[in-house]
Amino acid sequence: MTEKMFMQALGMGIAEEMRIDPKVFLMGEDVRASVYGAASGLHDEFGDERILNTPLSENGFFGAAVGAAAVGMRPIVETLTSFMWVGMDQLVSQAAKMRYMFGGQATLPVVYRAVMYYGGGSAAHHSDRSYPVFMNIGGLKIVTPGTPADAKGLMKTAIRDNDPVIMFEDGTLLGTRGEVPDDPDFTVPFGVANILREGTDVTVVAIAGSVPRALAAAEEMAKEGVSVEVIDPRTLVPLDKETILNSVGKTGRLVVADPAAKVCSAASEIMSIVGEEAFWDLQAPMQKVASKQVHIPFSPSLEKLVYPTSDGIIESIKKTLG
Amino acid sequence: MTEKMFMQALGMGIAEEMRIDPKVFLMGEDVRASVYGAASGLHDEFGDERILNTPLSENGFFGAAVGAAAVGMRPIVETLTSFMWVGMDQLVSQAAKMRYMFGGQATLPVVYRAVMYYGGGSAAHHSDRSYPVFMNIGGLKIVTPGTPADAKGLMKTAIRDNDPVIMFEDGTLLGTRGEVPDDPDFTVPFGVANILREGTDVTVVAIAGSVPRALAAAEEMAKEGVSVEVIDPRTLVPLDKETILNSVGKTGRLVVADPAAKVCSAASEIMSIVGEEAFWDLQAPMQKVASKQVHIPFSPSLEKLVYPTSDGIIESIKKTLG
Amino acid sequence: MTTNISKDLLMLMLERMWRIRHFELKLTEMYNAGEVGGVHLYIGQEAVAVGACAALKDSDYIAGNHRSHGHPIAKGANLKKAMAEIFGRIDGYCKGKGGSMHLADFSVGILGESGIVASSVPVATGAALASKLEGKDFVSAVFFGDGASNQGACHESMNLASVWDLPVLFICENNQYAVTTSYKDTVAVEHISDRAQAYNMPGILVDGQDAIAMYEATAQAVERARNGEGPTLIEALTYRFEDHSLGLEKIRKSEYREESEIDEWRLRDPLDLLTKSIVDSGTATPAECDAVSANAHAEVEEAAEFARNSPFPDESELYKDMFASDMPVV
Amino acid sequence: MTTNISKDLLMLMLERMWRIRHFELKLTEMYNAGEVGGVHLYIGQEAVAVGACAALKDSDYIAGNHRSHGHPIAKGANLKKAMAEIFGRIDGYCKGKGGSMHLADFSVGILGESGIVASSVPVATGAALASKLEGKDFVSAVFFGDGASNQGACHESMNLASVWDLPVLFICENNQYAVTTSYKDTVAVEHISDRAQAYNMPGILVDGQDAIAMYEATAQAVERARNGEGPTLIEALTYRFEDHSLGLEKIRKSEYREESEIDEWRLRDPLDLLTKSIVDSGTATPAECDAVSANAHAEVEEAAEFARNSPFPDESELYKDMFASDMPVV
Ligand SMILES: Cc1ncc(C[n+]2csc(CCOP(=O)(O)OP(=O)(O)O)c2C)c(N)n1
Ligand SMILES: Cc1ncc(C[n+]2csc(CCOP(=O)(O)OP(=O)(O)O)c2C)c(N)n1
Ligand SMILES: [Mg+2]
Ligand SMILES: [Mg+2]
Repeated sequence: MTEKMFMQALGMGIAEEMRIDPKVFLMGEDVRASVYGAASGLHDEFGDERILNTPLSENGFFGAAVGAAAVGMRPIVETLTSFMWVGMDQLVSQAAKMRYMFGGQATLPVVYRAVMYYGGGSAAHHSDRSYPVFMNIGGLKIVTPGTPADAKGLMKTAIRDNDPVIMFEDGTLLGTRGEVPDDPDFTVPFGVANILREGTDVTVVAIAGSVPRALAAAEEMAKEGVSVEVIDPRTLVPLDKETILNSVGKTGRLVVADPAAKVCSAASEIMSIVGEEAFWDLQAPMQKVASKQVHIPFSPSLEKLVYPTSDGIIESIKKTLG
Repeated sequence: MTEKMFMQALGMGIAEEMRIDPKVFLMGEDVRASVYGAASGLHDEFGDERILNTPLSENGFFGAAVGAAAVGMRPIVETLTSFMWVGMDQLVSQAAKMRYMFGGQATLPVVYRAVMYYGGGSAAHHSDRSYPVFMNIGGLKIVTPGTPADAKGLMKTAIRDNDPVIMFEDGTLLGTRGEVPDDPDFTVPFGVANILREGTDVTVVAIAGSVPRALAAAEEMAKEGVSVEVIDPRTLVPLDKETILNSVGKTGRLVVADPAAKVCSAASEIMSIVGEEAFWDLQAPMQKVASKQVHIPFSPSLEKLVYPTSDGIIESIKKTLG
Repeated sequence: MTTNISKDLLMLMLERMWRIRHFELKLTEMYNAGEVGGVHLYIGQEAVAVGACAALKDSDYIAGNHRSHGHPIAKGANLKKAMAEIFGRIDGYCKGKGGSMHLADFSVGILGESGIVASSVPVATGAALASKLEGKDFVSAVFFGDGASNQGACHESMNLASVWDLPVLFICENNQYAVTTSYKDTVAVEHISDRAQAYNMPGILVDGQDAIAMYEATAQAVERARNGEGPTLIEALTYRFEDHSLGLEKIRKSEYREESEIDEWRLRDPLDLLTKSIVDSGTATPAECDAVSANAHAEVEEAAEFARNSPFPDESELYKDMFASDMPVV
Repeated sequence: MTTNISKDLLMLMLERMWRIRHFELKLTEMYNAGEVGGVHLYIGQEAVAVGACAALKDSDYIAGNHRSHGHPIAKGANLKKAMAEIFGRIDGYCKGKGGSMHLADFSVGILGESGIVASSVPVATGAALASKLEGKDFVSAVFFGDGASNQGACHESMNLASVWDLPVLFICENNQYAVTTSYKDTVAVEHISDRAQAYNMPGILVDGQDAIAMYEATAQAVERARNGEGPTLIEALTYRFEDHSLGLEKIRKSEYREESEIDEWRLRDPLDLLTKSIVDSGTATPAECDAVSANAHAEVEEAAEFARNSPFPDESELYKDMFASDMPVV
């Protein structure tokens, strides 16, 4: 265990897997210089052959990654969430659908690293948090690490996984610190939620950047004698429904904190599941704490109103307590 | 009032508006020949100048429509839902975001007609039902007509509206028939749900192609003495929450029938709203009747398992009745 | 055209072209009988795929588009599995999940047909990238239409392939129309192959009705690719003899092309041309050539019978193949 | 370069170039003082936007990209509103909702800058389409980088504009790099302007440091466009003197370009070149030119003061402008 930044943990995960498996390579815009940070040092270690600077052609190189994966390589593609719209067709029509429509002939071990910058004045064109879109589309595994250890462990699992994966790397977490196992055998499985804090009164499901905010809210509520269980699903596809339903079975109350825009969000989905499958356990209205349904405004005075905050989560917890 | 097919009603709506407003024009692939049907006769009436065959360049011409709208034209763009992935960046980064990020300077009266073929063996690349994706993105009005009259009335409203609109034209409805007002002043407002059938025991919210299925289910249930209220939201953005919440206030039971893939669907969203805002009215678990979370298989033996059916709706209604 | 192609290869080309032709004719018959749904026929374009694939090995890859039976058959697909797939049956290439537009056989390098126009162009480029990264000697080839050439995916892939010297062949089948729209109304240059200049790669204009010419142009491009000299754009001038698709008959009525134009192109039927070459050069007798056709016809009949008798996939197949791992999808 | 451009126009160009330069220098100062966030500076490229916009009328449209202050100022944007926008204030062009990368002023034909690379290329093409459909005589011009030229959006737009003869100017600012990546590693041809051949439109290579050359090339293209002769691709060879953006200083350390290269380009500072032309031709005195700079500097200082004093948008603004109609968003 060493204390590491979330961003470093991502890089460690990539480097370890690249050392083990020569089929893994990284491609993206300016990845050699690691403009986005998490690829730092990789070019020095792995050289031009395995760290590829691409032209500004997202649809082209997203699709090239699919093709390379289809014939046996294990590409990692770096991009920002907001640039995925440009390469959307290859993500949906090829990466997501190819295996199914070819009856299982295609195995596509490709990881798309989608950095989500938001909260720092990046404005509408650079602040997307689009995992709910890909949840609806299907066929892609959707990973949203909430801690540095998970950043590393889920990255390693993503690279070893034989399906296309999108790693949504939350920009508000990149600088967070935490203990990260050094063991190169350490991985975090997909589909197993992380109960970050046990509690008995209210269940808070927190996604990506909401994780530290939910933990802070829980801490705060503890002072008032309210016991909050905080669950990070870690992967949204596959989703560990079980853990969430069990928790609601225990607490009877659900708050979902999700930095995505609220309409058709991951929060919506989780609430729809609980409202159908754990309805009789619920003792109070479920609460959605998601981003306001607006494009991201540049001005800090407006932007700060958009995302879920600890205060917002606290308010919602209190609402569920009536 | 005349009996018309849904597809004809769409075309009537377009033609009437083109007659009124010379700024309206239609562009898309092979629209002059009206390959998809609803543009039939328009080329004869309006000629090359107003009916434009485009190259196969969705990103290019989706964006060109934005630019033309930004300087005062009122383009209608015809495409299939499944081809929108190719032009996704222009839909999201420009059509959806431009007005907000420019502080209201851009007015974009553009209508994207997204035909949703599904259910007839079109397979994974031609069967998308992606309105939940655009609901999450925001900034676009989302219209899902469920009857021929609405097809005409909503199309006319869409063309007159000053915001970018996506008309999702359900392929399973294109051949349905119904009374359609001939009055060129007839329009159907956005954001006002259609209570297609009043009832007191269960609320069924039915979207697009689910509308006739929900009505059939209601008819069937009536025979068993169950009174089902069927609501077609008509537009998903804006969504008429009020009507849905009021109905659940009356019935205490909710079933949502949605041909979209179930995860992060419109059904998920509606259930999340009801589970938060009308929780105390609910007397039973909410039921989602949406498409299975798979890409659309070609084989009829598999495809028929995917979508919501009357039987599926009936089953869910029964579940809510305990 | 005189040629020094071996008899075996010529006869193989003839065989595959007849397989395609009979396959498509059989589908037409079965479509009219209500046995299968709408498909995009390759009739008239057989020389393109067959000539090109004759220059490829099994270990090379191809990817295709919505006009989707010619490419896989040209690359050696099994007719039974192809037909069963079009019938939506469990013994089809994709267990019935793909259908006509998504035939694929990874075991002989068929990376799959694709319904979204131009969407397999980046994929084929990626297969070539793998070849280069691993120092393998396989190449990949992608077939796309004149209409498809206007997609951004083509620009991005051709540029990428050129700057990275990838062993990929971009084979544009210019059959003159995208549904009802002439390429003259949508392509700004005279020849699509002229666009190769914009990517600093050779652009070759080939008579797409002539299988031997296609073979030779492709063989040249393959050689360049295997030598690490990068991609080539080949434009094959060809024509679809039938409607855009079975199922879009009404479009014929829009008269986007003259009967006389169709008739003229039919005079250059690729099967006639290849047969004539073979016979004129003394490579084989007319009787031998007829036997090839008859044999292909029999294979197609067998394939249809096989497809008819194959069961539909059952419910247990629905969620399978969404993911490689067995995980609950929802 | 000798020229017969009027003194007024030359002085206007000098003024706008100085406005941009001082604007960017001021931002650098304020960024270092922590007053504003990261932005992409246009320093070194001023002649491109200013030379081009000098050939346009107010009724013509432009669209731009992430390197986003030069284009609007060149087209006549109000410095106060621009600066206030970068400060995120209510008096900014977009009420603070857009920020540095989304300056726009529809009233003088600035259709907006764009953070998604190449995404305003189709939009500008659409404005030109409107001009043609309505028989108007306005043209549109879009600025994009060497990196952007590799996007499919460029291919699709240029092809569309050419087949429809749209009055649009594609102005590629080749400043040699996309962030850290040389265009030589991502563009397959020698000159991006060579790609014009693939769209059957003129491709013009211009010295982007020379405002007069830019003006003249653009004026020619505008004339063609207004005459219904269609689009032009102009490649302006230029250089960004500073880092990719304020805020990405660490990237400088990656040494993707040699100090000597930067120094060499700095010798061809577009402001020096234009000033020299003006003075050498006797159009104005050095003192007059200095006054233009001083005046621009004062305007920029005023703009900064204005921006600082403008309030932040308040909560009531959050949902406004999502839609033209006043409807509840959720
Ligand atoms: C992205 C996309 N846009 C539109 C379509 C609908 N479509 C299917 S085939 C076709 C024409 C394709 O023309 P071309 O590429 O020349 O191929 P051809 O049919 O002539 O073989 C069109 C428009 C599609 N499948 N995908
Ligand atoms: C679609 C997209 N991909 C990537 C980026 C990130 N990005 C911003 S600017 C830039 C480089 C652009 O290079 P160029 O077009 O040459 O413009 P320049 O910065 O040199 O002015 C990149 C990669 C982006 N904004 N949009
Ligand atoms: Mg064609
Ligand atoms: Mg550049």
